[in-house]
Amino acid sequence: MLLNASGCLDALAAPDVARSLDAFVTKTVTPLPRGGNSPVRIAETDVGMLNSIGLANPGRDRFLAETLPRLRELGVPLWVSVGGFAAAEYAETCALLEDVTIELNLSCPNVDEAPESAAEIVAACRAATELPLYAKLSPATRDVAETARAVEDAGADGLSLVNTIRGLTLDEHTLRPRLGTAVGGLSGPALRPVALAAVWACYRAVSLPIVGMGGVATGRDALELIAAGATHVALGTVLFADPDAPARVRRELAAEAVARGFAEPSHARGVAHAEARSLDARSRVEVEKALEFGPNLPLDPQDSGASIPRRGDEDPGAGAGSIARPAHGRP
Amino acid sequence: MLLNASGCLDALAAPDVARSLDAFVTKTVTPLPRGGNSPVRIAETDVGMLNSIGLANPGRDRFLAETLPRLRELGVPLWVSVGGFAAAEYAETCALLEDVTIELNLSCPNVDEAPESAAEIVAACRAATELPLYAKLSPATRDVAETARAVEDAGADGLSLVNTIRGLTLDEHTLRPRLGTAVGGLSGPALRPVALAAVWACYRAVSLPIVGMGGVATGRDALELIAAGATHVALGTVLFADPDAPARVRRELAAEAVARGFAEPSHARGVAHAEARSLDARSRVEVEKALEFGPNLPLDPQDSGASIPRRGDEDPGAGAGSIARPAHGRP
Amino acid sequence: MVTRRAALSVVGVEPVGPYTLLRVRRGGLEPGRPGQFFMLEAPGRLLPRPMSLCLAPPGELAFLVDPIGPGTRALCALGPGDHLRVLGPLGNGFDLDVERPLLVGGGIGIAPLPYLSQALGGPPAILGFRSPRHAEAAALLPRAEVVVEPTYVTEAMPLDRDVLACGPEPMLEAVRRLVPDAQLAWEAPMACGYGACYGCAVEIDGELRRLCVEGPVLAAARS
Amino acid sequence: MVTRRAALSVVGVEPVGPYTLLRVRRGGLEPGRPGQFFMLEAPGRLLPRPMSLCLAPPGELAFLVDPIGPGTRALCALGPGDHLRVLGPLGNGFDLDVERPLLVGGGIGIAPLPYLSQALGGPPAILGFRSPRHAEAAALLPRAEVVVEPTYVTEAMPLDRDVLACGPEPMLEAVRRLVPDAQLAWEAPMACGYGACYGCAVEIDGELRRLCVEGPVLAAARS
Ligand SMILES: Cc1cc2nc3c(=O)[nH]c(=O)nc-3n(C[C@H](O)[C@H](O)[C@H](O)COP(=O)(O)OP(=O)(O)OC[C@H]3O[C@@H](n4cnc5c(N)ncnc54)[C@H](O)[C@@H]3O)c2cc1C
Ligand SMILES: Cc1cc2nc3c(=O)[nH]c(=O)nc-3n(C[C@H](O)[C@H](O)[C@H](O)COP(=O)(O)OP(=O)(O)OC[C@H]3O[C@@H](n4cnc5c(N)ncnc54)[C@H](O)[C@@H]3O)c2cc1C
Ligand SMILES: Cc1cc2nc3c(=O)[nH]c(=O)nc-3n(C[C@H](O)[C@H](O)[C@H](O)COP(=O)(O)O)c2cc1C
Ligand SMILES: Cc1cc2nc3c(=O)[nH]c(=O)nc-3n(C[C@H](O)[C@H](O)[C@H](O)COP(=O)(O)O)c2cc1C
Ligand code: FES
Ligand code: FES
Repeated sequence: MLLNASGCLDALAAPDVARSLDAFVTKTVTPLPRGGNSPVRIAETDVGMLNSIGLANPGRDRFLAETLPRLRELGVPLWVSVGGFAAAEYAETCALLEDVTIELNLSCPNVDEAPESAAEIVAACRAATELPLYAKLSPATRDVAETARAVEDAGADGLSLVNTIRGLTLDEHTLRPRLGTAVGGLSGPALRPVALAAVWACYRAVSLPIVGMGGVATGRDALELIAAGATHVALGTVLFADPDAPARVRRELAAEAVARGFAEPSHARGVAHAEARSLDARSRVEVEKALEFGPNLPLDPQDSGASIPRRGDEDPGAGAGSIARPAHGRP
Repeated sequence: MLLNASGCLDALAAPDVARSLDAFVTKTVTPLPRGGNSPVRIAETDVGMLNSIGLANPGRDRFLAETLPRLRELGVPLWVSVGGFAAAEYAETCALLEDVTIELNLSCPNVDEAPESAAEIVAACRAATELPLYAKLSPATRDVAETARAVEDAGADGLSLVNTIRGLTLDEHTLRPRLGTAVGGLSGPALRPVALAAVWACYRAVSLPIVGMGGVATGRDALELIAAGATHVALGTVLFADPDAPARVRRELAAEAVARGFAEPSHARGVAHAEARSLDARSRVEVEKALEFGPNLPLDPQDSGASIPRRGDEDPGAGAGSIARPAHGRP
Repeated sequence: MVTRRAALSVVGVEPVGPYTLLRVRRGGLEPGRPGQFFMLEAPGRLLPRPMSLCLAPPGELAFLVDPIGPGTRALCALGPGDHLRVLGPLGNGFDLDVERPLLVGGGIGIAPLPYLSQALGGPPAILGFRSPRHAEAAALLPRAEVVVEPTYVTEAMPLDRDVLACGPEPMLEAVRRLVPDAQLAWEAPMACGYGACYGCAVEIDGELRRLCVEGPVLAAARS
Repeated sequence: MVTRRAALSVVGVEPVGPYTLLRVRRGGLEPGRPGQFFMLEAPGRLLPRPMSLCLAPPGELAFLVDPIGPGTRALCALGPGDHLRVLGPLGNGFDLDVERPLLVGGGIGIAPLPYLSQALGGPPAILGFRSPRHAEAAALLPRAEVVVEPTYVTEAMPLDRDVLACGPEPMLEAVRRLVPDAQLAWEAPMACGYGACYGCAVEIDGELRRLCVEGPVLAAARS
């Protein structure tokens, strides 16, 4: 499935763009309305963009009363991004939702992201709803896979990886921060290797479906996330420069997959983890080394071929829901 | 002071480059010798580079017996980067060192980076040596400033910010990881906004001198780190493409500082934090907002001008040690 | 609303004082209403840049670009035959149902005025510039009165007119104080221009709202 | 060791089969010994790329570049008058003190052989290529014997010679099996080329060591 990243599209302002996706993900909804942070809220850098929107949203009540009914009219499957400042707040919102997929924004810088806390929130929400629950995690933790395991155990149905990481940019002349909040969230190209690493690590750690996002601009970027372990791919920053990105990325993705012998993109899921591989026909030592900074190098390649088993089985739904066309059939 | 980033220069292989710095920082030394990780160990990406060197080093004993004496002959002040896998290992190495500054590599992915742990290591080392102790932290934590406060309380004399963050890159054709370890450390341009944010946050949290590093390629990059709060600047990845970077960055830095009215670069320390500022003469709302994702937006600009006090005083050594020329006088 | 976008080819790139008039083939895009804007791909940059439509020659769209940073400099460096992605027209333009229009522009803020002037049949205009060199851009609005700093437009501006203004923020604030119901075209950094990012929020009627959706032209009383 | 570096200007860029011969002015740099290499700035890329010296015409350094990725493609896209930062010569070249030299090259591995051949007074050479088109590069070593796949150099190679070889890893491994004391020029991804990054480590004498410092030419027995 091809989705938008939360906060990177307003389906009511651009319904055609929303319809070119397999599902529309809302901007994060918090219990109370939020105007968001003071301007300036966005700044481009050489490697990405920074934002400090600050979860601007109409609040839960107005969202349910006004926004959601209008979104339903679009005929696009909906994911609602839920935010809050305590587990109970998340759970309350979840309990009020119907007929949507829920993405829990556990990576809002205002919310404690310790594994216990993320898992507590997921557990509270799990008790409040039977809707599918995706946990959206930050890559800026010591070990995102650990958090992934914790939220899986707490009942999450999937992961969304990754949210932005903290960045700062200064005005060239004044050397003062360009954003009103100084520090903001870094998205776009700089985030792509970080997102790939997080998806890769979580794919090994849990058996949940994964929405991969972070700097995707082309079909090849999307295919790489799938190879690293993503089941679905979300487009964020790229939508600002190119509202046609969903159709383009879908097209490119199909072609890139076929070019590498995959009948459809979903078949490439996890191939970056394949055990027997020759990293590079020209490279000197062909050794399968599985985990980063593992034990000190065994000089005998035989010693280091240990395969790191994945936890659980392949997600049965991995192949379902072709990424090649919107499931709701309104391209 | 202008330094190299640990692991990005071998002073014995390139003494002229080492002499163009104010001090040379060694690659991290661990108790036992390490060959490092299996090849491939480096890969360029569009936004930076990934490495999985894996702390290759001759081990503490050979370092002390063979490497250190040869380094002393260069006549450049030395910083020794110390690594380990337990607080006692770090402390043992510290106890054996003399007449150097110590940088504790607390951000090796093999070492637990929880604030307690980082602080525990610093405390153990503090008990073992009176040499200056810099704590090198990872930006990939929920709150790097919290860790900074913990290591300050444990007796650190300074901070080194930042180490690499985890990233992954795949081979274009095979979709397999290009690095032998799959995931590696991301350095270079992508890290620059992340490093600026970490320096900015730690400058507000502690009163220690800070070595800023991450993606510095020009004098302006260096000046921005200083404006965010760095006392010293270290060059890493840029040295690979340009061994002349120290002299060039020093020259550019002096010019960029003067162009903004600072007699010398060190006078720009912390100016990004100046309270009264107009973010942009053309911007609509001129509000001082200090901390990211602060409380929900107060619509009245008057409400949000609260200044966030820094902890402690300005580092008295901030202005000492001009960054404009190598202190050891051998350019 | 389905906003049109297209890859348009550059027809001309002409200096106008310190600015550059960038003319692109219209492709399938409409010029829209005066005061509306387009998002122009800035070659080599991640985000597009908002530009007011300056002129709508037959089959073309023309933008007046002030090269103040990496994005606008990349736009000014384009050459005939180059292509760039363009999205628009976007936002709300000026309300043309006015009795005694007076156009007021400052610096690069004159960008939307030539097209606006055509739509209104050439009403009087006052333009303020930082320097005589910048004032060369007044050639785009031939019959306008021109003042150069230290004189400000607000010193030369009659107060009994329906003012439609665009310019730097301090100028707009000054105009607003003198003419409370003026129509003012504001700016804010924009990542998307079509309501997707919430990055362009400004205070409108006491709330932070998206300038790209509610503006860029706002009645002075509302903003 | 103080390695020299300089910004050199491009003198010529000529196709040689699928490869490109990039000629730059020598500036203050020495050509070094055959088998040594230089780090060439790859325009627009973060890291420089290692290239063996292919020829040392008077006042020039010439490199044979195979455009296989972004860095090498950027190098092949240079034009006369462009400048690029160059660092070198680096590493250890071939030991020229041999009695009956035979040069063996495969694909782009022929790059260091023309300069080596000159230094050795034009010894016999065997070159293997993937296709007749690639074999056009043999023009750089006029009197060499050329084989094209499915024939391999190892099938045509006399075994009683002092072999100096450069080529893809499988070829070097095969040569090593046949001629245990051959001198082989290896490759590894390199970030710096001057011993700074430890990225180029390969197993040498049972230890991971820097190829840019200990190599790229190693006696087969050592590696
Ligand atoms: C609706 C709208 C219409 C516009 N029409 C035109 C036009 O017709 N011609 C034209 O030349 N420009 C116009 N602009 C401004 C133009 O979009 C910016 O100058 C441009 O985006 C700057 O990009 P840059 O990369 O060149 O510089 P940047 O590096 O993005 O900016 C350089 C400096 O200007 C500041 N800045 C940039 N954009 C803004 C902004 N919008 N508000 C306040 N400060 C800003 C930055 O903070 C920075 O200090 C318009 C803006 C808007 C919102
Ligand atoms: C000492 C030395 C001398 C060399 N001399 C020459 C020369 O004279 N002419 C020439 O064309 N090339 C030479 N090379 C190889 C050349 O440096 C690489 O092809 C180049 O760096 C690739 O950069 P790229 O950005 O084009 O491709 P990349 O994107 O970096 O690489 C494309 C593909 O090739 C693989 N690859 C790249 N470099 C290497 C390597 N060194 N070993 C194994 N796999 C690799 C990558 O993993 C990737 O799959 C030499 C290499 C070394 C180490
Ligand atoms: C302007 C902007 C607003 C965002 N708002 C939200 C949000 O409300 N909730 C959320 O979970 N993520 C939010 N994000 C993060 C994105 O959903 C996504 O995780 C991130 O941008 C990485 O993807 P990208 O690099 O493709 O943009 C926002 C990102 C941007 C750029
Ligand atoms: C090849 C390489 C090796 C490194 N080795 C070490 C190391 O041994 N110890 C350490 O603390 N940091 C190490 N680092 C991290 C750098 O010291 C520095 O923190 C990081 O690269 C960010 O700076 P840069 O973007 O300027 O390279 C290494 C970085 C690179 C690229
Ligand atoms: S510019 Fe993105 S919402 Fe206005
Ligand atoms: S390439 Fe950097 S050490 Fe060899």
